[in-house]
Amino acid sequence: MLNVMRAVIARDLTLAWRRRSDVFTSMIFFVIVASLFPLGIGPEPKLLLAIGPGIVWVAALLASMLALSRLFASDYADGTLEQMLLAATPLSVIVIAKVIAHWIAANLPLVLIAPLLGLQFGLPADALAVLALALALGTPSLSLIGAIGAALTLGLRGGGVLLALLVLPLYAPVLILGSLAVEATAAGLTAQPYLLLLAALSLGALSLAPWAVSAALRISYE
Amino acid sequence: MLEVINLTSARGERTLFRNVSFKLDASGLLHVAGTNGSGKTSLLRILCGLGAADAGEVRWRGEPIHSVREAYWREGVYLGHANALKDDLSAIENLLMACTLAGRPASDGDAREALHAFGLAACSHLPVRALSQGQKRRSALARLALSTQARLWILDEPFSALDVAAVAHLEKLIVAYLDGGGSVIFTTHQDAAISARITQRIDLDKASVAAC
Amino acid sequence: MNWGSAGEFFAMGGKGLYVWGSYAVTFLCIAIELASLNLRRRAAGKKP
Amino acid sequence: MSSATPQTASGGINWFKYSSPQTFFPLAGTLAPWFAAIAAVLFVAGLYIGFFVAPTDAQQGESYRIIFIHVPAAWMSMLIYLAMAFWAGMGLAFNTRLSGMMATALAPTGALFTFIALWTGALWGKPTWGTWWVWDARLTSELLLLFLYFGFMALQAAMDDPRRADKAGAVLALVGVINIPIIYFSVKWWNTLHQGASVSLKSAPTMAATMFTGMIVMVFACWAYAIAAALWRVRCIILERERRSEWVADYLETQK
Repeated sequence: MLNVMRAVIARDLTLAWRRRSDVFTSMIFFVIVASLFPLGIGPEPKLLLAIGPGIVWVAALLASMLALSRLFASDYADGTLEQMLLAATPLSVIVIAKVIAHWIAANLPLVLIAPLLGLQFGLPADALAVLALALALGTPSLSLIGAIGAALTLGLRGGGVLLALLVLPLYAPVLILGSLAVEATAAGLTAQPYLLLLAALSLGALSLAPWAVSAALRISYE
Repeated sequence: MLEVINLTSARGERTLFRNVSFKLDASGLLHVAGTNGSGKTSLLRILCGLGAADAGEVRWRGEPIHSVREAYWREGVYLGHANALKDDLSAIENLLMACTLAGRPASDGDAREALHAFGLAACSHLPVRALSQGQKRRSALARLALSTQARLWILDEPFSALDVAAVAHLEKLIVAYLDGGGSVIFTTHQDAAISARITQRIDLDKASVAAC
Repeated sequence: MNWGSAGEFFAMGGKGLYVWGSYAVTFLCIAIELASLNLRRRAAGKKP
Repeated sequence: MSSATPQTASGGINWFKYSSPQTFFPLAGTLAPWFAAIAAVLFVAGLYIGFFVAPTDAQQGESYRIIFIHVPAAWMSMLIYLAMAFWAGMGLAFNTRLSGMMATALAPTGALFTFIALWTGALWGKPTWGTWWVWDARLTSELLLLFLYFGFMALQAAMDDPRRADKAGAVLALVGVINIPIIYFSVKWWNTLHQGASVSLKSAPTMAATMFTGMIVMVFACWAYAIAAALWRVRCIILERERRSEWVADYLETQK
């Protein structure tokens, strides 16, 4: 069981490495979206500081969602996903492995670059640290819930927009808690409760999402 | 081994086939015949547990396949029209991955040997997108050389896009596998030499099951 | 009986716009849904 | 299809008999008008109580009367989503086609009630707080619920094969129903922590007895209406999906 997970993670990471440009494009998208807001709102530092956490989180959410199409789409197109459905190990295990690999390839870069963006909004150092930590705790549930949406919309026309419509309402709690965590730190309060809740959401998603993703994948192939 | 009872499948308004029943035991070679669109691929997908039938049941060792799932898939190999190869991975990487997924991890040496047998020794390290259609099909089929412990092969048009040497090698593989007690279900439009070994034939156009 | 006259009833204590706006849209939505159901039922019945 | 009602060993009606679309179709046909009639009567009664019996509210004057449609609609939007998830779960578990059809039939009515709840909430907010849209915890989660409904309907509309649409919708509805409490509480924290709850729809004004009965009557009216609408729509879905079978052709003949 574990060597299959290791093999799937290694495979997906090699694929992501050989398509490095995809990883950079979603990172650059994240930076661009986050940088657009000040152009629309104005450079006034106090205002930017107030809305900074929310904007970085919304941008991270959108970048993470755009990367979801890379999760199953190419495997669906070339038939490898079919072989995963017919594998000797349970599909949920393979799904967890794929989501871990997807998280490393797509969301980890966002977590690493987010503090840099936080500087644009004048966030203090401790808020930047909490921003990275909150993103690290929150993005796993984004990937897991997003994987459900990606599996459900497999092979459908208009998949991208439909995926956003399915998944964004479910992202609301993570967005709220993540922004609250950073705002609390920026205001000098403790962010611990929000970080704990983010971790709880991710663990909850880790326990439920694989079942839903496997069911959705099997449905897409029936 | 594999038992199919009154399998019926419809595509939207049209019924593809109705009440298909047969039993396939060790060393059985079943040929599924029928014109294009007669539901051959749908039947194979239902047999391997990917598709769902409107009615009827597929049993493996007496148990319905949706209740034995992973155990059935460990003992089965399905090769569809798609080659199931990642373009960015090399032929050998794809082959090793396929074997790991099937629950029978292969060593580098065995994989290279399987590819060599299919005449792919030279290009086994190239990314698959650099290969021709025939070479891709052969690297997909190379997996069969490493799946001899499996009890059931389900092959959809295995002989398509293959040159004479590859067809001969594939037939040799199938014959050896049948002699080893494995059972095979396949579809083809070419009249391959393997047809001498066919034990059963299903013609989906006439939905008749005939022992040969 | 809360209302002296019909006029008072429709004025709704100066808040008529909001109260009648809400109820009007509610019954409009219900009417639209029933109409669409009727159309769909007729369409479902017509095709051979 | 056996015409006699199959009696189970315990003598009760075999409810699985009604799980096939063909036997459920006439049943829905007879029940729907009754529920519609009940809904109409209750609507009239509820509105009468709401406007002619319930007194004027001390603080809000007359605008509080919007509550007689806002609260029932909000409750119904939640209840229908739960019912949808229930039927979806049944469809996945027992692989019965009718359950999937029922879930699909409920979705538009649920979305309708959510929209009504949002619209009436906005119109209630304007005279009370001077703004059309109030970022109140309940209204915001109602808005997210509306997106969940649209997601469900859009997913099902994007699929040609009805069987796949039912099952995919079922997975989405079940995932959604698990997320509703999470969304509600996180929005509640978000609301209280940001503005310190300065702006939120206080629970209904101190409820005089007649106000409460008026609202409850309206809740049952909406409930009966939702059932009638769902039953009518499920009949349409059955006709559309069972086009191939001969019992539909026979039925349509009798309708000419």
